[in-house]
Parts: sequence; structure tokens; C-alpha cells
Amino acid sequence: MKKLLPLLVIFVIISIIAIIFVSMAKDTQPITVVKNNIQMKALPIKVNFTNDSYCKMLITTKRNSLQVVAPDGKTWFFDDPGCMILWLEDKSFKEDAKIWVYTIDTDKWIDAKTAWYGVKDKTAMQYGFGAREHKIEDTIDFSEMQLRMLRGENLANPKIRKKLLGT
Amino acid sequence: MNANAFWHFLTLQLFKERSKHLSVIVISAMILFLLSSVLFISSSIRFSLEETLKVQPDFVVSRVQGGISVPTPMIWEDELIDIYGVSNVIQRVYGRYFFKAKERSFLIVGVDFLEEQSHENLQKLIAKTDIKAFLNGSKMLVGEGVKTYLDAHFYKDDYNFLTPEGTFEKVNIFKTLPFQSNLIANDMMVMPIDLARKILGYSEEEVSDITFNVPNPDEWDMMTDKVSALHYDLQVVNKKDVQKSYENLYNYKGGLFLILFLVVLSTFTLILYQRYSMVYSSERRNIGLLRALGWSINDVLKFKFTETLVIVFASYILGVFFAYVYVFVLGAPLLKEVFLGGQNLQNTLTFVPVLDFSVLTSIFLIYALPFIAAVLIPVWRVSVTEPKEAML
Amino acid sequence: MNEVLLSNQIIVFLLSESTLFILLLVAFVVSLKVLVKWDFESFMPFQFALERQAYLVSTIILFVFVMKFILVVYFIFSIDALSLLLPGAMCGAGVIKANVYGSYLLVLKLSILFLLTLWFYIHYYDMRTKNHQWFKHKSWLFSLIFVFIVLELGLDFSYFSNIDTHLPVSCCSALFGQLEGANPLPFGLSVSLLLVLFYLLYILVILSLKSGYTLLYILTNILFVYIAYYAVVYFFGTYVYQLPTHKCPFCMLQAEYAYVGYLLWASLFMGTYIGLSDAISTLWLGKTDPKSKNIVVWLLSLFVLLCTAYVAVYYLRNGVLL
Amino acid sequence: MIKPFVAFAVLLVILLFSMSLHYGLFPYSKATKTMQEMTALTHMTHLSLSVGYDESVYNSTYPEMTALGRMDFVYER
Repeated sequence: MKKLLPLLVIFVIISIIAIIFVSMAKDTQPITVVKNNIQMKALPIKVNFTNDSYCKMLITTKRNSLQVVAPDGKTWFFDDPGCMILWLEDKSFKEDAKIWVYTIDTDKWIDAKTAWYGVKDKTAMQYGFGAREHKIEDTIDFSEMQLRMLRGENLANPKIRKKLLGT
Repeated sequence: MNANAFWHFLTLQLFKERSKHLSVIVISAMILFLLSSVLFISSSIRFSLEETLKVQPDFVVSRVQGGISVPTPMIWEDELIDIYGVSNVIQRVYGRYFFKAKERSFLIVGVDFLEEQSHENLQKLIAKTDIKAFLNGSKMLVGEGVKTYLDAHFYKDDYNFLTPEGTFEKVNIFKTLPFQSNLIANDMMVMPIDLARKILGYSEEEVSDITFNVPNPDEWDMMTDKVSALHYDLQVVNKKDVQKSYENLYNYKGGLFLILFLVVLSTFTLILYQRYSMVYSSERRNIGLLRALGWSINDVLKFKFTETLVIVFASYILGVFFAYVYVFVLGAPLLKEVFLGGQNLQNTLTFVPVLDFSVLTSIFLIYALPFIAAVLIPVWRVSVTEPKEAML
Repeated sequence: MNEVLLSNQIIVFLLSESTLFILLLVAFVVSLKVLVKWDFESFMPFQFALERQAYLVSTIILFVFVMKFILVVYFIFSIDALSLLLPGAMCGAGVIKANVYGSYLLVLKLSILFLLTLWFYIHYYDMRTKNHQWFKHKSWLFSLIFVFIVLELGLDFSYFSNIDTHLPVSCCSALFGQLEGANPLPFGLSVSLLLVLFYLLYILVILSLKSGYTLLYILTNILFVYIAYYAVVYFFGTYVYQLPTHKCPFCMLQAEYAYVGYLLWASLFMGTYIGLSDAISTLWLGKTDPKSKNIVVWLLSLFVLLCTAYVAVYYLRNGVLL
Repeated sequence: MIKPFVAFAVLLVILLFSMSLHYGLFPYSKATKTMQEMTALTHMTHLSLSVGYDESVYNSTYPEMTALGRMDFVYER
């Protein structure tokens, strides 16, 4: 027994290390943030493998998703313009960040600050602001959308929803 | 040292010096009594309310204008029934009726006795009630407080309500509600819903508010959202909000008391510090003798510390016991008015005893910890007495 | 005024923490003086005075030691009670995460308890030497504890005064199910591997304890606590709640589950505290206490057995696993 | 231990015992059930505060000022 004990200990240690290494090797975590995007370009987004940084949900569709690029090249992803506004509000790089949004009318990445937003669209978090490249009736610009989001005047408020949608 | 001998000596010493400890025990017990009574009352009321909240409807919907509830249209009831997942939609009619001359008021609650469920509930509440007799003619059930008050004002069997139209409505008192429900029903008058409407001045199409249940708690947030989108002037409140406001109410009462109590407590601590410094300095000679007899500093510390602990526990038990009797046996005369008020109807209720970990530990911490903290330094000071003090 | 600060338990808790702090402050000042001037070989009256003052310090710390244990239980209990006030909170987990200070505070409290246990061990050995051999060790340790406690008191106040009762917090299911699609376990483990690791580590803890590999034991036990936390939250907890989706370290502290959480976490942490304190004093002072080792084995085995029993009972009763 | 102290300790134990006896024998189910039935009948949990209701919600003299004896920040009002 006395002789067996060290062997046993070594055996257990080896199996523990083996388990940890095997698990670490096949570790696949969804993307939440990408670094070194110095050019501040819109990155290709991996649908169903990227988490929204505000609501923590998986981004299931490219349409209406966003990317926020900080001046140091860090990039965060969002599934709804509303989430992005709420997340960005207390960040220090709020003014300097480059924001990309994938439009629902032309299907491409454009600068979110130039996009036009519908007020009663179906979006991932039900805030209702769908991003468009071209202005159509009843759309608002970025700063108006930002203001409405921060004031809580969006479809998530039941009274506003009744006013806009009638239900 | 032998444990038996230690205790023998300790208790002997305690009783020999009892006059020194007695005053401390009495004052401590008094402070503890006050503190425990307040905490007992508030935790008892909280417990009772939580129990009753369990059977309360999950949601209340009412029309709100300018922050004040106004009569709610009955059509809203049908709209609610149509929502999937909503069950047990019930209209409520209630309001206060002022006995103007003497500035007292009652709460009138209308119950729809035509419903099967209400019959059962009534039957359960008041055994051997002849429901037919109750529904025949205008009759009401009154809380104990109401009954006592009406008796004293010459309304032995009935009461004449003055409706907003200016007509008199004579309602017979059928029975008194059981006294166990005094906490919630002391000022209540329960009557058929149509009668209540007439007395409170509601029209046929109006109710005070509408309640409903949502059996699945996971749907509550979604349901609040959905229901409040029905009308712009609709306010929906759920049971958790009610629970929270009760919690806040009693935290507020108890908390303010505790903050004021801190003043008493710090004075008490200072007095203890002073007193024990004095008492112990007169004991230096005794301790010096013990040290000369071979006690180590640790032994003396242990001795003095145990002595303090005995006093702490004795006064803790005494204080809590008297508070228990005062609150749960005698019904906390005077002090309960801090919690329930005393301007309206006299409420004679028995509090449901609640002794839980939280209350007892709170009492112990707020009392014993400052006590021991105050005594620690005097205890140490006397324990390190040099043996040579015995010669002086 | 913040509603949280009016809660009776919070008032009592903050008051107790402050009282203890004042006592410790006295002890700290005295202890510093003693530490600087300490010279056991000296026969000056001054040295005797210092030795007497050392008694004050140790008495205060012993008192604080006992009270801190009671207060941590009380803290967790109060946090649980606060969950009624915060929208969205179902148990202590939501309340702890109500602001940034909460989790740090809890970890700090647990570390302070460990340091206090270690101090107790050194004190125990020190009192049994004739020349107060380890007096400086324990005084330095106390200085460290004091720094931690200053930090703790600051965190206590900033935590409780910064809870916003109107801001909805996440309930435990949202906190511990975090990040959809992501694996919350460390090292990318799966639940079955986590369990294998859990039991292996347990065996290694016992083996290293029995065979006297002190350094190995310390490392293993720390890793064991880390893995055990995840194992309880993500596997054993679901059997306590009998619900596969309920993952929370706090809900099991509630009455619905017979307060089993207190027993569970207490056995794990007490076992670890005692074990690590003994191990460290073995390495540091060369003193060991065979009794503590047995206690550690008992406590940790109780923890593992209790966890396993929940799974076993569930399996025996229902014939399936969750 | 000396006899008077034992007597004192026994007294304390008796106090504790009588307290727990009262606590244990209290008819909880009767008390809570009555209240629950009352709530089931009226569909409301209304704490019977004995407040002068004239002044509870609005200060009758100065309507802009909240009343002093305000106790019912409960949803029903």
C-alpha cells in the first residue's frame, strides 16, 4: 500500500491534466469581440456563432445586425440597433466609434449614422428600428433613433406599441 | 483548570457581585424588550400578509387618471377574458364610506354572491351560514372593529348608508367576520356587489378594478406588457409589486426605528464601557490574588469573558421572552399603533408568532455585538493585572 | 433614501461590521506598536507591557473571528431576503450582481474567513511556545487581514448604497445560463468531463492529504474548490432543484430546499479553510495538526457525499437522470 | 455551579420552554386559513390600517403637500 500510493497519486494527476488539456484543445466559444480591426472596416459576421454584447443573445440573422468598432480596433457585435444604442451609451469612445449596420432593404454594410430607421419593423429584440439605406416614409435618422431608444419610446413600451401598431 | 471548579468559582463570583451585574441585566433586558417587540410585530405582520398574498389574484387592472384610480369600465373585463393564458377574471367593487360626523371610515367590499366560488368561500369562512338567508334582502358581514364601533353608536342590527344620490339604504348586519382575520378585515363591510355599487355611487357599467390570474409565473412579464397595451389609461399591477410595497412599508417602519435606536444603543455602549471600567478597576486586587495563585492571563481572560457571556445570554433570554409575551400573548398594546395606526377603528388582533433565524440573529447581533465590544477592553485591562497588585 | 438601507437586516449588518471594524482598528494600532518594538529577549518593563497588549490584540481577533463567521451567514441570508425588493431577482444571485461590487465583496468575505482561520492556527501554535516564536508571523498576517477588512468595509457600504431598487436585475437562470451558445465551464469542459474531474480531484485531495504531499495538496484543494463550484452550479444543483434548467448557487440556500445550501457550501469551505490553514502552517512553521487532516477528510467527504446523494436519490426515485 | 445560579439557569430554561411551547401550540393553520379565506372571498389583501383616511392620501388643508400620517403607499389607493 505504501508503495502504491505515490503511483496512484501520479496516475490521478496525469488523468486530471489529460482531461484539462483535451478539453482546452477542443474549446470552441462563440465570438463576442474581435481585436485589431484597425482599419475600422465591417467584418464578415459568423451567423449563429456570434453573441450580442448587450443582450448576450446569439445573432441569428445578418440583417439588421451591427458592429461597433472602437478606435483601438476592438469590434463588438449586436443583433438589434436598440441593443447597440443602450450598450454604447456609457462607453468612452461613444463619439469616435465607427458603427456598421447591415441594411434590410439593400442587404449590405453601411455606416449606421447615415442609415434611416423604420419605427415599427420586426427586429430581434422588438425595439422596432429596422435600418435602411434609402429614406422612405416614416423613417427617422440615426440621432432621432438614438434619442427615442434612450427615452424608451420604442415598441418595447406597450403604450407606444399600441400607438404605432394598434395592438 | 477543572471545568467544574471553574464554573463553581465563576457562578459564586457572579452571585457575590450580583448587585453590580443586576443593573446591567435589567437595562439590557429593557432595551432588548423594546427592540424585539418592534421586530416581532413587523415580522409577524409581514408573515401574515405573505400568507394571504398567496391566494390573492395575480394581477389588478384599473383605470388611472392623473395618478388616481377612477371607476373602470366593465367592458375591459371581456377584453381580458379574450387574452390567451388569462384565467379567473373577476371584477371588484370597493371603496371607503365615511361616517362623517365622527370622522371614521369603513371599507366597503362588494362580492358577487351569485358566483358558485363565492358561496364556497363564504361557507368556509363562516361555518353554518345560511347563505339563502344572507342573500335574502340587503345584509352585510362586518369586521370586528366595525361591529364594535357601530354598537357603540347605536347601530345594533343595521346601518343606514347615505348614497351619493341622497337616498338612504338600510343594510342589516348579518354576522361578524372571524377575529383571526382582524389584521385585514377589521374595518371591512362585505356586502353583495350591487348593493356596494349603489352605496359607493358606481354605475351599472363600472367597477373599481378588475383582477385576473396567470397560472404560469414565467408569463407574468409578457402578460403585464400585453395587458397594459390594451388602453392608454390602463394601469396593471401584479402581486410582486404588492409584495414589494408591503416589504418596503415594514422595512421603512422598522428601519427608521432601528436608526433612531442606534442612538440609544451607542449611549448604552458608552455607559457599559464606563461602568465596566469602573467595576473592574475595583476588582484589581482580586484579580491580582488570582494571578498570584497561579492563574495565567489567558485563564483570567477566559474567566471574565465567560462572565460577560453569561450576562449577555441571560439578558437576551429575558428581553426576548418579555417581548414575546408582550407582542404575541398580550397583542402589543400601544406599540402596535406605530405599525397599524390608531386614529380610525380600534383593532384588537392577535399577532401570529414568528420566530425565525433572521429576527433572532438580528436581535442578537445588534445587542450582543456592541455589548461585548464595549466590555472587551475593560476585561482585558483587568485581566493583565500584575500579581503584585494583590500586595497593595 | 435608498430602500435597501432601510432594510432591517442591512442596518444590523452594517452596524455590526462597523463595530467590529472599530475594534479591529484599536487592535491594529496596538499590534503595529507591538510589532515595531517587539523584542522578546529584552527584560525591560516596556517589553512586558507590550506582551500584555498582545493579549488585547489576540482577544479582539478571536472575537472578530467568531463574529465574522456568523456575519457571513447573516450576510447571505440578508442578500436572499433582499431579492424581494429588486425587480427580477429570484434569489441572492441577482442581488449580488445588482452592481459591480457584489461579487468582489463575496469573494473578499470568503478570503477573509480563510485568512482568519489561518491566523487562528498560527495563534494556536504560538500560544503553545514559551517564547512566542511566531508572534511576528501572526502580526504580519493580521496586518494583511486588516487591510482586507478595510477594503471589505468600504465595499460593504458602497455595495449596499448603490443597489438601485428600480433597475431590473437578472435572475439566476439568466446569469448562469449566460451567453447563449457559449460554454460557461472553465477549460472548455463538458458536464460529464467536469464530473470526472470533480471526483478525480476529490480522490487526489484525499490521497495527497494522507500521503503528506503538502504542496500538491494545496494546489489540488484550490483547484477542487474551483471545479466543485462549477460542478454544484451546473450539475448537482439541478438535482437539488429537480429541474434541469435551474442553475444557481444561491437558490439552494432558501427554505424550499431545506436550507441545504448552507450545509453544502459550509462543508466545502470549512473543509478547505481548515485543510489549507493546516497545510500552510506545515510549510511555514513546520507544525502540523493530525486532527485537522481528519476533519478535512470528513468535511470534504460530507460535501461530495451530499452532492452524490442528491443525484442518487433522484435516480432511485424516478429511474432516470435529468 | 452553585445552587442559586442553577436555579437562575433553570428559570431561564423554563422561560425559553414556555415560549417555545406557546410558539409550537399556536394554531397557525387556523389563523392563516381564516385570513386566506377572507382574501379568497374579497379577492384583495387589504391591510386594516387604522388611519384617518381623510388625511391619508391628500393633506386636506394643503392638497399639494403629502400627508403626515401617510401609511398606505400600497397599490390600492
